[in-house]
Amino acid sequence: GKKTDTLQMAYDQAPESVDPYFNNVRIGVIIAANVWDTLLYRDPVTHEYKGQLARSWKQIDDRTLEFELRQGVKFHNGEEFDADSVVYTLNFVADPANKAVTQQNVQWIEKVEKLDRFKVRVISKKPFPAAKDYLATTLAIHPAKYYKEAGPKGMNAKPVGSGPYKVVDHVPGKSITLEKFADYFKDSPRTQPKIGKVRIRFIPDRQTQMAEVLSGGEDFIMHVPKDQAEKLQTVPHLQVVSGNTMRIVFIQMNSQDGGPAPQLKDPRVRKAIAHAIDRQAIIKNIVGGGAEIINTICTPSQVGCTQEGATVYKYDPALSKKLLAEAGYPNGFELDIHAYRERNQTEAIINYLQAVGIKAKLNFLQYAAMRDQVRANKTALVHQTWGSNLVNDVSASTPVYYGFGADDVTRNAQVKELLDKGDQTVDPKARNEVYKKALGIISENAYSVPLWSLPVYYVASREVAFKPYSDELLRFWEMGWK
Amino acid sequence: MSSLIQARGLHRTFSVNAGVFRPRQLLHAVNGVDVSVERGGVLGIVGESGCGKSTLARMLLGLTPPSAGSIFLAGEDVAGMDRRALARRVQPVFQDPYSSLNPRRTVASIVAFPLDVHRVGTKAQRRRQAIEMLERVGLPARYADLTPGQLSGGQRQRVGIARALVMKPEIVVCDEPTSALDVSVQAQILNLLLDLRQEFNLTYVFISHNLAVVEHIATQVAVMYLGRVVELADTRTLFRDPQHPYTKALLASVLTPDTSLGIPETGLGLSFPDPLHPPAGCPFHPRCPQRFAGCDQVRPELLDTGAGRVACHLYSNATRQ
Amino acid sequence: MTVAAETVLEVQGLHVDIPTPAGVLHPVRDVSFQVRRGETLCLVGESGCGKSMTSLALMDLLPRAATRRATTLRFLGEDLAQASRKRINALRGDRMAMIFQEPMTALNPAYTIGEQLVEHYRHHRGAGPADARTRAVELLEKVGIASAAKRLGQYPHQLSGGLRQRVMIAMALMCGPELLIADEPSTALDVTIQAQILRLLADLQKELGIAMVLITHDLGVVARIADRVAVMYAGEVVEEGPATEIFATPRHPYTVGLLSCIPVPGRTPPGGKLGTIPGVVPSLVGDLQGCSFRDRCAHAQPGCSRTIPLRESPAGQQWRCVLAPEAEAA
Amino acid sequence: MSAQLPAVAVLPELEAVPAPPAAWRQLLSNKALVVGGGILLLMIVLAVLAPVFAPYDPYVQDLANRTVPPVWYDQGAWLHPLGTDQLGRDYLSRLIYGARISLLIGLSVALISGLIGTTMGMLAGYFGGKTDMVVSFLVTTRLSMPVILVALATVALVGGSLWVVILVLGLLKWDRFAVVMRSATQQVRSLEYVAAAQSAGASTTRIVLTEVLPNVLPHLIVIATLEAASAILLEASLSFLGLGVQPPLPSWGLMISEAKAYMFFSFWLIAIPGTALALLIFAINLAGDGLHQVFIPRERT
Amino acid sequence: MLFYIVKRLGLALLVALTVSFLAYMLVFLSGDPALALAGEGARQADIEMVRKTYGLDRPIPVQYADWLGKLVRGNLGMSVYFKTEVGPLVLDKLGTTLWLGLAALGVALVISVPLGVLAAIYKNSWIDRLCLGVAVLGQALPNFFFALLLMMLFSITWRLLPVSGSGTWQHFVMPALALGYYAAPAFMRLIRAGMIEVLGADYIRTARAKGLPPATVVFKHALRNAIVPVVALAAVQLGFLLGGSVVIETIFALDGLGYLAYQSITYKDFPVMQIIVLLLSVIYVLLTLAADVANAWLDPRIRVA
Ligand SMILES: Nc1ncnc2c1ncn2[C@@H]1O[C@H](COP(=O)(O)OP(=O)(O)OP(=O)(O)O)[C@@H](O)[C@H]1O
Ligand SMILES: Nc1ncnc2c1ncn2[C@@H]1O[C@H](COP(=O)(O)OP(=O)(O)OP(=O)(O)O)[C@@H](O)[C@H]1O
Ligand SMILES: [Mg+2]
Ligand SMILES: [Mg+2]
Repeated sequence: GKKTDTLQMAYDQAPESVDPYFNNVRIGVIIAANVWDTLLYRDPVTHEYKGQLARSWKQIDDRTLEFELRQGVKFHNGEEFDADSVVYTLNFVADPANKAVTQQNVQWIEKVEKLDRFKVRVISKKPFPAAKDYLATTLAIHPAKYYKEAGPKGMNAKPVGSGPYKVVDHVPGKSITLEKFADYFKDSPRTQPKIGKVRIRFIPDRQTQMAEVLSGGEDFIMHVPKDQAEKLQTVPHLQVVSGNTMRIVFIQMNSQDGGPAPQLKDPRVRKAIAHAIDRQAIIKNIVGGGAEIINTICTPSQVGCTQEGATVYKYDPALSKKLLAEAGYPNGFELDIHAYRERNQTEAIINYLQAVGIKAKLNFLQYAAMRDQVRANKTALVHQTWGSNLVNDVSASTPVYYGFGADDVTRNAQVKELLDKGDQTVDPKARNEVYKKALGIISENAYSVPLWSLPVYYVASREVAFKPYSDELLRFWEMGWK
Repeated sequence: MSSLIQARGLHRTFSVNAGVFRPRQLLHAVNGVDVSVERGGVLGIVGESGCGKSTLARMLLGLTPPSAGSIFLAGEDVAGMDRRALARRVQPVFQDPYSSLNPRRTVASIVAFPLDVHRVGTKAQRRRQAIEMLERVGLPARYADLTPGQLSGGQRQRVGIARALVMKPEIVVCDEPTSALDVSVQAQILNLLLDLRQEFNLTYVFISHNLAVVEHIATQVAVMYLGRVVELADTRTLFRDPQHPYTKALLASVLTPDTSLGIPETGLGLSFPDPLHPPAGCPFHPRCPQRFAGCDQVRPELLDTGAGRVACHLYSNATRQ
Repeated sequence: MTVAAETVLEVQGLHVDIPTPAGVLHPVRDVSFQVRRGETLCLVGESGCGKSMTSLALMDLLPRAATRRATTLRFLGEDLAQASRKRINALRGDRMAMIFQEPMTALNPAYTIGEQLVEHYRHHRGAGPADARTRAVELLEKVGIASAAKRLGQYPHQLSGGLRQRVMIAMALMCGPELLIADEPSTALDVTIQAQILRLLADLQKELGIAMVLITHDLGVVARIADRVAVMYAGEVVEEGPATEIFATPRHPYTVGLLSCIPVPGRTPPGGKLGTIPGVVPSLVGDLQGCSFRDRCAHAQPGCSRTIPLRESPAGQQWRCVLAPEAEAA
Repeated sequence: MSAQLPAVAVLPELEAVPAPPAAWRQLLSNKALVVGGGILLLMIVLAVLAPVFAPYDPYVQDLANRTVPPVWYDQGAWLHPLGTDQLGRDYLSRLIYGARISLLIGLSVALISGLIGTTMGMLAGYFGGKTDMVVSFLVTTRLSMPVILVALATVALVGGSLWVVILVLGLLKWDRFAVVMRSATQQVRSLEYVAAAQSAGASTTRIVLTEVLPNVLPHLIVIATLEAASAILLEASLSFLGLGVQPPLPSWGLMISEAKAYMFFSFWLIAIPGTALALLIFAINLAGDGLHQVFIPRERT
Repeated sequence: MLFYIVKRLGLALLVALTVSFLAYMLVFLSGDPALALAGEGARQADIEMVRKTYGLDRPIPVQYADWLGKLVRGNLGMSVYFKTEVGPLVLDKLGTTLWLGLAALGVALVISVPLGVLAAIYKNSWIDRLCLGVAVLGQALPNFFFALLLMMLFSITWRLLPVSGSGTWQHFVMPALALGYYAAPAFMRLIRAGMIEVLGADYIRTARAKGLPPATVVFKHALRNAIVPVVALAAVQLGFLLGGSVVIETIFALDGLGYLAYQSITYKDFPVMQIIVLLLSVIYVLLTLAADVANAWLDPRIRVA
């Protein structure tokens, strides 16, 4: 609370490790963003890059970026920031032997070279247009000397970064306490932190979290379901803020050979499914404010993602029924639908499918179990969501489901080729063109049903001044007391 | 007449839990028993609680296999006999008229059960046979469809007897058949047993701790003490002239309804027989009013004294100086 | 009856009622008797005839559901029927004591013999531990237990049945009661031990001159120990009188039948027919008119269903039967 | 005056002992059983005839009419007597259909675990010795494993569905059956009518099935009711933690789980299935208590 | 005595071994544990890496033997999720859960002993029925539902107690109540049944016949004997409470073993899950052993002379 100058926040999941390279969860990303700095900074509104630990940068060739580093930056333990920090950190995590959990964030790095004390080069394995985005979001820089000594384990036990907040207490699985870093470097594109302390507790149960904010035990929670958020809005001492996110929601339809529902191989059936769902109504009643309808399988804000040229399947149950009849299923058919989160939405979708005669049986599983099934070609419909790991580039979303990876259940060679090409094209214009073509083919064939982007509701005490961003990142340094 | 049923050197041990924290112990429930009955005879077995009477009975019935020794039925070793063949010839009557009848069956089906097992006749025939037997033991046909819970103790015991007799066995082993009953009912059951013995030419092994009853019904009596037979004689002899000090004490303890007599002094001490820790030598010596040196050393053999057999150093010349 | 002070216990018209789902059960109906100092009264009868209920009613130990009423219930001249719970509790264990049938279960397995022997003595007499202990040792020796002091520290399960019953007797005698009620004190024991216990009881009763009510179903025991006998049938005392009279000239057909049932060596021929009482005991539920034995009685007659006169012989024998002694004799 | 009655030559007609009240009378005279059994019966009827009683299809959503409160609230209406849930489904209909799921779970789990436990318990109780040792060991092992944890883990790994839950609980909850059946069988086995059957030459199978089983059945029934109740509760707990049966099945546990998000504002959403569940368990336990009192009297008459 | 305890410990070991095997096999229920371990968004390469790292490419018996061997040497493995050693992690949480379990046991006994004694004394009266009602209600009320009700009343409406966490004793009040009330009926029934039996026992009649005050009869003679089986039940129940605290700990975010178990289940943290299951079984077996010893101490019939 304001009185103690401590923002008390509850979150439902504990990070497995505080070291940003060794956890896979949102709260880990949030902590990382507040405790560590990255070389670059991406403005959350304009998406424009600024130097953070780097003062400037230049593209040397297709695969090489060169950074001039800022001087006089100190880590929380007093260690000074220089090229060694960058070189050691990135080379360490990029080495598969060190088993960084977030491999997709680092596996593109071939190596990082030190040119002089404040100059480094980052070399990727292949031309990698999204490199800057990664360097601005997820690739935190550790103090070289400390990291060498303590390793990821020590970093988890006693985290040390250079960001606006430092970790003063960490009880794994229970809570993490951050404190304003008084020596945070003044030239940072980020503002200086205002709130003295941030205490994050891990409470798995949503009701408990809600009870906590209701009883004043906590000041801040997020990911509150729409209905509850709307109710909480009526509580005098609370404020409810909603924001869009990068997470997109869509239905995967297995049209591979040997899938459990061969009906889905017929494009008319897939289109019928797409026409059967009233996205507008579901958004209005269940998903909630801030959600946007999408028509392609990527986050609209992502570089390369476009809705242009995509076939739009409007809600039209009559047409849907007609298509089904044409395909030879005038009385519909039965199939399974798999899901792992946002169960309400799945149930609503099931209800709409039922209305056109498709009986979908829900299999609500843990993510891993569901993915097993997907990869074993045992799923028909899958209610998927994808957050792109915050990477604001289409290479982090569409190819996951259309690039012939394990999660690709459609396997269109043409699409794959286009996506591959896009991933390696450096020229932005040509790149966008290639992606647009790929996305167009996907939507034309109705390989999946794009649904919406997921909004997130934050509930906070009225004393807290804060603003949501679509990357779901909490910028404690920007927050203050009202 | 040769004996119809004969036990030779019967032993039975149990491994018992002496307590949660103690190792198991070996209990010698029956410790080398030789008894026999002739056809038509009644062998009474008496003795204190825990002396092994029921264990002996169960062995005779083939319910508990002997640890050692063997049982002969008309000269044939029972060990080699089929269980069902034995069942046709030897049947039990139990003590507890409550637990000896399956409460979930009707009276008729309880009595017909042995017939069912041996698949005698049709179902209807078996029922008829059962009802005939019930009538014979004094239970009119209208009892046939009642359950044991609706009967009195004496009636239940009649059902038990009917069940034992329905297969027309040769031997009936009665383990305290009247000790749970009131005197008035006991008299009825004893009368019935005696009648039936005549009618079906039965041989009884009759266990009881009531000496008056044994004297009334038995032709021969075996007195047991701590798993052993200490005296064996025909009834008249034993009651007229008991030899063993324990038999004497037992007889002295019988309280006849005679107001002119007081309570007898048995002369037995305070120690009590503990089958887990039987004394050395003669098992009875710690309580024996006539014990002498040597009684706690050597165990007396069961020896013939002319009128009967007795296991006591008072009568064995070998140990008597 | 001579001086009233001699009468320790006087019972007139004792009833016990137990409400059950099937109706009110009357295990004790209109029972009357008295016991004098130094006298042993035996209550005898078949299982379930209400002997135990009678004794429990005397001690006010009836089950919760049961209620007791009596015209007179006088102990040492004091009216127990009117006495408060507290007063009765003060008498129990002190002036009147009781011994139960099962020595195996009548002692609390969780406490030592010593503890159980002294607790009521200390409670009633306010005696100190040392005093109580001395008294306990004295009594254990009196009931024939050797090395008594050592026994005090033992638990009931470490004793044999006979010893436990001796401990029970010692316990009952701790406060030197005027009245001792013994409910089948020897039935659960082996024949040889039964004789020992009965002898001990009889000896102590004579020695201490207490009044004793002994309950048993064994006519042999009754004959040997009783001064007076009350024969119970279906909750009623059907015949009462001096033991010698009852055994010599039983008057009530039930008593007669009972006596004929037991094989008596020398009197009943071995293998011969025993006398029997046909039929079963009537239900104790509901009211009963007339003689409860009439449907098992060989002498039953229409008058049996009316009120039965109480008859008395010159020798002090009382019984309830329509048959007049002379008619019976004819 | 003769000292002896004339010896009765022929046994006269014996007095018929008044027959004890018929079994159903006895059952009806037990208040706990009547109340518990009555509620239970009502629920069973509702469940079996759910299509008749439920005013709506429990699966049909009406996104425009979500979380409508029950009639006794100001905003409620008879259209939906118990209101609607977060997807606009009629709550009364879901509740009625939900009874099916709960009862099905209770019954099936009791059946599966009863079969396993009874077999093990009776074998151990009848044969004793080594069999008993093995069964006792299995029971100890089973008891030492925390049911809910193992069930949670299993369901989390295999994926939840009605049948998975039933199977997992059925395979986990046999311990009490085994324990009780073992001691009941031991007890019956020592009774003399078993010895009588043996003396008649009956085979062990026959004795176990016709002499022992009918007499341990009352225990079995009592345990089965209690275990059914506890299985229903366990399923509710699993569903509560999101690892139970699959939506949109209207299991009461799932309904509570879904409603808990609304508890601070629409309390009735959680209170209704919560109360229904508590009532069901209460009724089963009460009936179980009653059966216990009727079937397993402390003393024999 | 020593012989007996050694025998029991042997049994405990055998049980633990069996449970360890079952707990180990639990992992394979999911099919391929490597897939589960790799987490959301893992690629094939990551999965292969996980498979290698955790030795999941070896035959199952070898894996088990290896795991067991390490276990015996005190190496309980690494948490997949928390990246710390399982031993300290689990032991750290055990204390909280033990306290919760004991507190709940306390609550259960405080509720059940008086109720059980009262119900037994006034058997079949309205008091008995009332006590039974309270008990059956406790059994019928799903404990998570009860917990939420408590939370609503004590934290939201009255703001008396903190909603969640484990810092102070106040944090334990509601969880202990919710857990304890659920456990109380079993005790109450046992105490009631035990007291009814004991009150009907001959030695109670003896005590009453001795003219002892009613309180002495009930508490000294009756309760003392009726309480013996309660000790055994208490041990068993404590074992169950520890295992059953998953739901309650999760609701109240009480940082104990149950909560850790729930987390490890949802995070597919197999090493932690296995150790928790194993630990709880061992505790259970030890508790029952302790109960036996306590029983022997309370019941002179089985006490060693
Ligand atoms: N199945 C068994 N297991 C262990 N011990 C047994 C078993 N059966 C009998 N015993 C023991 O063997 C001894 C003899 O028992 P048995 O039942 O034969 O005595 P009994 O003479 O019939 O006694 P009672 O007069 O009490 O019926 C007793 O000490 C008894 O405890
Ligand atoms: N608590 C009770 N509730 C109902 N009926 C009871 C109760 N106790 C005893 N009875 C009944 O009261 C009657 C008399 O019982 P009581 O115990 O006095 O008989 P008894 O003569 O002592 O028999 P026994 O020789 O078997 O001890 C019996 O019919 C019995 O069933
Ligand atoms: Mg016997
Ligand atoms: Mg009695």
